Amino acid sequence: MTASPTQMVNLPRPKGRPVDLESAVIRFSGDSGDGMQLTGSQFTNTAALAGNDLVTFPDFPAEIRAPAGTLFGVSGFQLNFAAKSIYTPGDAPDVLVAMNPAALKVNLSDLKTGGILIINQDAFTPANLDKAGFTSNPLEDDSLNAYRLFAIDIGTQTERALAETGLSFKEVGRAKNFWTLGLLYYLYDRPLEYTLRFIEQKFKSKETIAEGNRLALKAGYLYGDVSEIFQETYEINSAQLEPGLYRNITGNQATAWGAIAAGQQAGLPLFYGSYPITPASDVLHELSRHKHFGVKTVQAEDEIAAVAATIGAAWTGQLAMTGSSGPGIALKGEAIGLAVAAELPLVVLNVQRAGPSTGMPTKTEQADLLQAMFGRNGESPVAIVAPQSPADCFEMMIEAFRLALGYMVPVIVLSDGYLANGSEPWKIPDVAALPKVKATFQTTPSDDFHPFQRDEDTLARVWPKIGSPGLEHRIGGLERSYETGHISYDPDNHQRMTEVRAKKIEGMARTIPDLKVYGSEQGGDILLLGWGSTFGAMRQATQIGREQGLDVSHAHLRYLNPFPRNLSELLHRFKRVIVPEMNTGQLLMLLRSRYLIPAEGLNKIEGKPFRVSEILSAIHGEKNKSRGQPW
Amino acid sequence: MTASPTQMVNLPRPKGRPVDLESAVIRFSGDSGDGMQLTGSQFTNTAALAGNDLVTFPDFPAEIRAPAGTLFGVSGFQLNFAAKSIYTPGDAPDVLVAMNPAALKVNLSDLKTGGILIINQDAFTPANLDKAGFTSNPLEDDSLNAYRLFAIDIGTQTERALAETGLSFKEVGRAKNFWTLGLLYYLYDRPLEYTLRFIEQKFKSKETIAEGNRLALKAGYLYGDVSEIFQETYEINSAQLEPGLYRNITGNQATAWGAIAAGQQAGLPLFYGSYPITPASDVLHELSRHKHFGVKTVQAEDEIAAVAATIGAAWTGQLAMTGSSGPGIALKGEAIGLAVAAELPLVVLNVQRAGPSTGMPTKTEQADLLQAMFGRNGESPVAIVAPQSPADCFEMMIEAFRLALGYMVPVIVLSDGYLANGSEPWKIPDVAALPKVKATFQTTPSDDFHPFQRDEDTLARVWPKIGSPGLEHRIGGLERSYETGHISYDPDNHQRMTEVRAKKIEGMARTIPDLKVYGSEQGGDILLLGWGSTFGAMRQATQIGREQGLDVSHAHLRYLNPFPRNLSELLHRFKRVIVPEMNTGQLLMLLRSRYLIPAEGLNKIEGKPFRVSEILSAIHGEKNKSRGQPW
Amino acid sequence: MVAVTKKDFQTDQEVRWCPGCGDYAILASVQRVMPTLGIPKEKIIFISGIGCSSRFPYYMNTYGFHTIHGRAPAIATGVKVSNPELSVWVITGDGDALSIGGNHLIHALRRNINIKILMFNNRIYGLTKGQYSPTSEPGKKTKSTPMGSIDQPFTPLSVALGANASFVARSVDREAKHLEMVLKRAAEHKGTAFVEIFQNCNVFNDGAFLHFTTKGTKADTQLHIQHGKPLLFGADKQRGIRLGGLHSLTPEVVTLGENGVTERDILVYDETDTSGTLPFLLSKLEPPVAPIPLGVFRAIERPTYDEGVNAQVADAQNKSPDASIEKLLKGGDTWVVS
Amino acid sequence: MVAVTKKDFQTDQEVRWCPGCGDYAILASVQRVMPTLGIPKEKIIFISGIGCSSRFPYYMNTYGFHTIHGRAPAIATGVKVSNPELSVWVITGDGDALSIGGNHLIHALRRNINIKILMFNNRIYGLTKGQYSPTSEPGKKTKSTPMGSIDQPFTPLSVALGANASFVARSVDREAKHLEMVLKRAAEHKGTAFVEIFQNCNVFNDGAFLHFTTKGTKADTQLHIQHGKPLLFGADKQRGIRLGGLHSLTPEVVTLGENGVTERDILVYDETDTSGTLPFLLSKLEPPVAPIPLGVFRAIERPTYDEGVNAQVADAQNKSPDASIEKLLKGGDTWVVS
Ligand SMILES: Cc1ncc(C[n+]2csc(CCOP(=O)(O)OP(=O)(O)O)c2C)c(N)n1
Ligand SMILES: Cc1ncc(C[n+]2csc(CCOP(=O)(O)OP(=O)(O)O)c2C)c(N)n1
Ligand code: SF4
Ligand code: SF4
Ligand SMILES: [Mg+2]
Ligand SMILES: [Mg+2]
Repeated sequence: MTASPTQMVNLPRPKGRPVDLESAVIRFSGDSGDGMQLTGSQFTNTAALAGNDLVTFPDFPAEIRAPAGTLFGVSGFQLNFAAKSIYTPGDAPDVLVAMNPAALKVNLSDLKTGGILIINQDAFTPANLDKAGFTSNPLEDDSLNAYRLFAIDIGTQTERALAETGLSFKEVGRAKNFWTLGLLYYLYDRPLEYTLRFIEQKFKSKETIAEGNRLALKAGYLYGDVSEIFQETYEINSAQLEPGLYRNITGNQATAWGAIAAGQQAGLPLFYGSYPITPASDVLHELSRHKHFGVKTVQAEDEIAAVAATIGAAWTGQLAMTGSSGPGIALKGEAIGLAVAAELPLVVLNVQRAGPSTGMPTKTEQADLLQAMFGRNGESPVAIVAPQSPADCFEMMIEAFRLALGYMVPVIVLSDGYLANGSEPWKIPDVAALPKVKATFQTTPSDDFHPFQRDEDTLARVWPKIGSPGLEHRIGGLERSYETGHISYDPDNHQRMTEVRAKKIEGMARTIPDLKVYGSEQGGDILLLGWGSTFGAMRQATQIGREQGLDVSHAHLRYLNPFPRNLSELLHRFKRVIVPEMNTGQLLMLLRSRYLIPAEGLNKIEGKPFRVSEILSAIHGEKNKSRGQPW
Repeated sequence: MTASPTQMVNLPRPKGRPVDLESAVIRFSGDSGDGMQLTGSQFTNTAALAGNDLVTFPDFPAEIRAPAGTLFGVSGFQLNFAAKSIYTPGDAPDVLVAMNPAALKVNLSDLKTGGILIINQDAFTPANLDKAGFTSNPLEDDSLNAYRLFAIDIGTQTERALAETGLSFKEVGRAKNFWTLGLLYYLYDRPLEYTLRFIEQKFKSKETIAEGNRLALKAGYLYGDVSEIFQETYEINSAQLEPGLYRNITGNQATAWGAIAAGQQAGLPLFYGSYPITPASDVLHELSRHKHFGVKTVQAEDEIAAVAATIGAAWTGQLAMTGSSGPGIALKGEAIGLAVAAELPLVVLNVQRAGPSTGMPTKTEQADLLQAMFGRNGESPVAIVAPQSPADCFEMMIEAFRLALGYMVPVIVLSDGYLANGSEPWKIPDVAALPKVKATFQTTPSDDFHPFQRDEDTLARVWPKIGSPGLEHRIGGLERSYETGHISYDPDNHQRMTEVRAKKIEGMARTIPDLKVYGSEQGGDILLLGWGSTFGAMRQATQIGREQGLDVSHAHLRYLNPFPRNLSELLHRFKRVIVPEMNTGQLLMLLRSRYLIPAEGLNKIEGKPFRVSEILSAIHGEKNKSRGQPW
Repeated sequence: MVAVTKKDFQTDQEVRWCPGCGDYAILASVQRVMPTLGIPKEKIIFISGIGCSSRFPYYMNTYGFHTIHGRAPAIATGVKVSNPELSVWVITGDGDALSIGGNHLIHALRRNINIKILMFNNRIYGLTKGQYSPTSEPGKKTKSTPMGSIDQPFTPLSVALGANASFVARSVDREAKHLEMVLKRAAEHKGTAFVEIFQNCNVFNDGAFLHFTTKGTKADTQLHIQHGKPLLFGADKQRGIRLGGLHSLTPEVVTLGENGVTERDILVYDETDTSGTLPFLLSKLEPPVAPIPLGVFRAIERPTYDEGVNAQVADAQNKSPDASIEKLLKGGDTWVVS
Repeated sequence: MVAVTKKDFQTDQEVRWCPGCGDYAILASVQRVMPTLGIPKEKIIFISGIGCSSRFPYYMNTYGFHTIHGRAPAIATGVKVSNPELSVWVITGDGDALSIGGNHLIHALRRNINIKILMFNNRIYGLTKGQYSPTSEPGKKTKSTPMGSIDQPFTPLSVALGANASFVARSVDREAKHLEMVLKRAAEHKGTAFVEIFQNCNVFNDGAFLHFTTKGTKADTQLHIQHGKPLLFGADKQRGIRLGGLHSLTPEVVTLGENGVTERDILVYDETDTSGTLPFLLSKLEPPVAPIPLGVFRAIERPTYDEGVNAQVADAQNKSPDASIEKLLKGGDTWVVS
């Protein structure tokens, strides 16, 4: 039943009226070689173009290409798309696609009871079943009874569809993912255009492969139509998003673009010094593609060299940024201290991953907050901000640079693996309305010039433009005299300088927005207070909780040092404060210490984001499997 | 008036009855080249041999040998010796020796009003006065009226005494410090024997220099007698110390010896990997002199290599220790995380100095507590202990190793520059009664062996002896399965392992002593709670406060993670808890967060220890110049 | 009880390299060489950093430590100094050894600590999915260098010789026999042995070494160094390397029989050359100008660090056989309070 | 406005080295050379790590940054890449450069970033009061090595050549004229210049270089390298260095006129030798076997890192002159919600 593409320009719409749904969660899973990340992002973009709100969660193995069929080689991509505002990739999939037994094994427990389970039965060979640790074939015993099982010979179907393309066996095998994608497009009544365009561009120089993929996609779609295996198909209308121009964006992409935008706003060249590390490397990759913005990227010999080069750039007046993940940030600690002492504007990006030590590099966590606060010798305060969603990385990067330049301090940005790789639709901001990022250089000599002269208001030291005649000066990591900028071991001066360094950070609070409450602004029973990538699950849980009649509210800190000025007052409006974190209680510790309130932790260290249900059950007062220590 | 040494074996005792004093504080100060550290330690040892209690505080410049006469080249040594128990080097000297104008300039403000000021007037040349920033000669204006001034031509006197020795001008100049020491021996009625013996040994091969120094010492002593410049001389009886054999010991020496003792107790070879850094280098120097105990020291290429080599040693069953100061500890953070993940027994010494960054390397501070707690990526708990006096370093090092080996975790020891270089008399402990340090190796295979098997009680993992047949295994920094010891990315397992790592530390609390209160054990108005080198000033202030009728008590934490089990209960017995720290409130933060009590900080970051008076005035409720932030 | 077969050195861990990765061949060679060394397997230690190559210890049924990025030589130093009787092997990659770990590498070589360092050079960062490494050829387009890299790469062997390495050798993943010869020589050497092994990363840098590993042409593109033998290569050993003259240390590739060249003109190799100049010269040769030299470049004797440390300790212990804490604490100035 | 005298380069900071320290002489030489370079002093940057030597920037009336231990070459890399128009000088010690900072040093040399690295080699850690350094002679007794050090030291120039440094030179604190010549050559070089300067630490390692700096004997113990000239030394230039033969790269010290040796036998120096073998050979010479070579060992041209980075940026900007955030954000797949 292969059909030529020309014949197939117009495909049939699903029969009968598709069932209208508010949202759906699909998880594609398969071997690393099965192309599930591609399948997921194709579905994502198609949904985005249809105006759905959506959140994605890619989850790949640590191995580059683990041996086929193994449990640790399973790669997954979950996608939640909806006709309403949503905030998480969904707790449990409505549809699970499992391309082999290992994928089934790893993912089945997450599938909703009664959920749709699409399986590539060709891969359920004895060898594969064995590798996945099955003692009997689940397609043949009763173990999948709780689900709506669709065991399809996807491999064979694809082969048949591509029989006349002349593609090799291996190449045909690779097209299975497009076949599956086609089937899901049918199930959710989606147009194929976006993916057809993608195939055309991607395989520009390999026309037979392009043709094969096109055929597979369409064959999968038609299989849905012809085989009539699905009793119903689904439709998910476009969401009521704010009007505007939208795009889909991942956290790492938004981070890179935010930095580029900050450079443009400040009129300064962006310098990025980094050493590759999962999950931060993509920021380096993305920035290195934007040299036309004057961006300079240096892939250094290690993380210390990366931050050191960046400090050199900062001193000489560049927009300076370094980035890594937790282990690399640990290595940068001593040098960040130098930037604190020398009072240099430096943005340090930490795309957090699960630790300690090498930990679980591809898994997410937010356990580096206290490292950011205290991971250096001496009293060494820095500012800390944390984006709360993939797109928010854009804005928070600009904020980070605004603070760094405005106060001449290092600013640490805490992203994480979940934000970094996850994506969401983003309403493209009005470029003209982007916040200003201002660099104030001193370029001409003054009588009393010294390099630690300060702005009275911000306490920021001057930023002499290196190379300007008459401003020659020497700085460094030894303590400086407040008065002269020379090295000083004077006791009172050290006290004073320590206070100045702290006050600069505290003073920023005047320029950051007050914290807003979603829910009962005037106060109430429960405040959920969080930071970083837990935003989505917390917001969703709060919405549901309120719908259920609970007096629960949500506030999310994007500024962690300093805190917004209204935080103390706000906390005291609520009877209980619950702090969900993917760590053992790090923000919790700061809050309790600072405000002496009996805030409670809701803590999870599983290398994966909170489910909405986990937060909901905490709101309902159910005992959680893990409760945070105060610290 | 030179006299031959044979003539002078018996020197006259001071005329008249010396005035009996309870204690005295002397500060020797001069140029780096003036030998003030030597003078101070000679007086110290002589006082120690006489049975005085004493505390010393050497304070040297950052420069190796700063140019003569400059302010930053001034070197000081303060010594408090007493007929009673004392805990600090004294707030303000009773006697200040200033060998040149710079020394006077730097130190005068500390001298008690009415105090004795001994000045080497030969050094008060226009050039030197100028270098020290004097616009007029203080010996000639009225600026020293508030003190009992003894301006002596020490240089000339020494020259005269040594005229016939044949020593060069330079050599004669160097003997000035012995002359001055002799004068002070006269003033405090001390025998010369100890120093004469020292000279004999030290200058064994340089007899003319030995002779010169002997002559200078005696000449200074006789000058006191003959010139009759002092209206009275002083006597300080021996203190009521616990009976026993005593020696004088510095913190760094006690640290090294404690580690050696731990090795002997455990029957394991000690391995010390380090990279030189002020003020920790002396531990490396001291340990490298004790190879006959099987101690191996490796001066590595940097701090990361030092901790890495030490981790290698720990893995293979050595008593493993690495040491540095704050900036070096920052560099070690990532590797310490590996020891946390691989669950290896590792002692990490941090001899803290003033930061941030290079800061003030020769000045003391205790601002690395939170770095010790949190200075790594991920949830990465370690144990932390802190000695409270120079001699206490001995005991706390043994404790550190006991905990490391008993629980298979890294233990950080927080010393500081003040402890490291300061000294006190130490009652030599009964070696037979030293605490046990036990290494439990697995050396033979068991059926279910894997490297992350645990002791049920302590949760310590096994310590397989590398090289044993049948125990071959692989470990590393990736997350491990609790059940099998293999790499695991399982969410629940990560949660469990995170908890296990925390519980090991918490569990230690069962084996550490309860915190004791000095003062009102049942509770009362004020508890002073501290840690580390603030012990002396806090204890003295508490004593005085109680004598003044205040209900003030003192407790001192030698275990910072975990805290002693009775801490919570104990804190709640007091109306106010004041936490003096040489930082901006680091212990304070941990206490407030953990126990939600409104503990108050008393914070000082001046690169030098608290004065007793500063703590006293805080007890009296006076407003302090610096009050800690909660954090 | 000496393990005697390759099998004894295999673990039950599933190997997690990409299918086709050159690491498999190296693993097989190492597993074949180990039983021939006469060292019980419990006395063999594999220590690695981070990278694809650094997963190696999991697949060796010996003691193994998969540490952190770049620090394996330093960790191995602690292991060897503490346990001179163990046979300590470091497994590292071009990024692990020469980028983040460069300093530990050169210091291990300088100190001549008796460990064996096998560096798998695939000229790319494998584990982090394909950024250029310090051995990538200039102009390399990778994810982090979309316009091509601008760094000049290291020649790893030159770096090692600059650090005065006492043993320096090179082989290729695909040349099992040659590789095993080199591994044995490394094992026999007393001191730090540095072995560069060209390793194909078929995912991110496929074919990087094809220009001198291809069956048909490799005789002309590989120069097999043999101690005491002239530096000849080519299918019929008709080509060779000679010095440019008494005033030039520039080597020339010549053909026997052409322009009067005879075998007597060809440089005779001496792996024990003390100054290290000869191996340094050879380390600079590479295609297309010259064949790629493979084999043992240098093998000299000099004191090892671990022996030195342990000798001093033994010496001190001999001199103070009665060391005791009691004596330590009571030494020097003491006084009695009664 | 070019500063023209030594005085223009002096600061009002009191110099904090020990009286008699060799650092003073080097400072004076640098201050004398600077005005001759024709570079305005505000375009000159001194960056140092930590150590006695690293206090240097405080005494130069230029821009200066006294950073952290070992990281100066990396910080300088950021400075130079961002500001190709600045003249960037790194001041470092043997510990700062070769111990903690070894990796940054070799990577700077490999990349050939256009900075000048002056390493003051006193073969000791000065600032931390006298521990042995990676250049201390074996057996050195110091506070941390009371029984003598057991490490084999680095030869700094060999390390630099191993990293393929494009400019390598050596001079001595006491030889002001020679030192100034070398500094000028370093300034003129395009690429990383590595200059080792022997510096006497009269407090912790006094006289370390006396065996070849003593007035009476130094003609016989110093070999002044000159490009294009034979390697001759001695008061009357009667001694020289020749190659051991066509099969040996071992150098020999010979005397003209003895055993039929004539000037024609003497190696003629070529600082542009591309393979680096000749300077490598020379870097291994030292007393008492041979004189200590001083001067410019190597000076070759190869692309610099800073040029490369900036050329790519310029190139990209030329190709996309209309880059804008607007375009960036709106590029790729977008959709309108209305
Ligand atoms: C401190 C730190 N920085 C960065 C990383 C990320 N990282 C892991 S392996 C690697 C490079 C691997 O390259 P190579 O050593 O050549 O090994 P290969 O994978 O090619 O075998 C990097 C950058 C890390 N794990 N830790
Ligand atoms: C991270 C860190 N580790 C260690 C030190 C201590 N330290 C300062 S200078 C120095 C070595 C100095 O030796 P060198 O570079 O030879 O300089 P010199 O003083 O001899 O000129 C050391 C170990 C430090 N400041 N920072
Ligand atoms: S990425 Fe390359 S080096 Fe790593 S396992 Fe795959 S093929 Fe081997
Ligand atoms: S210690 Fe040595 S190197 Fe440092 S200033 Fe003094 S003499 Fe110079
Ligand atoms: Mg590699
Ligand atoms: Mg030095």
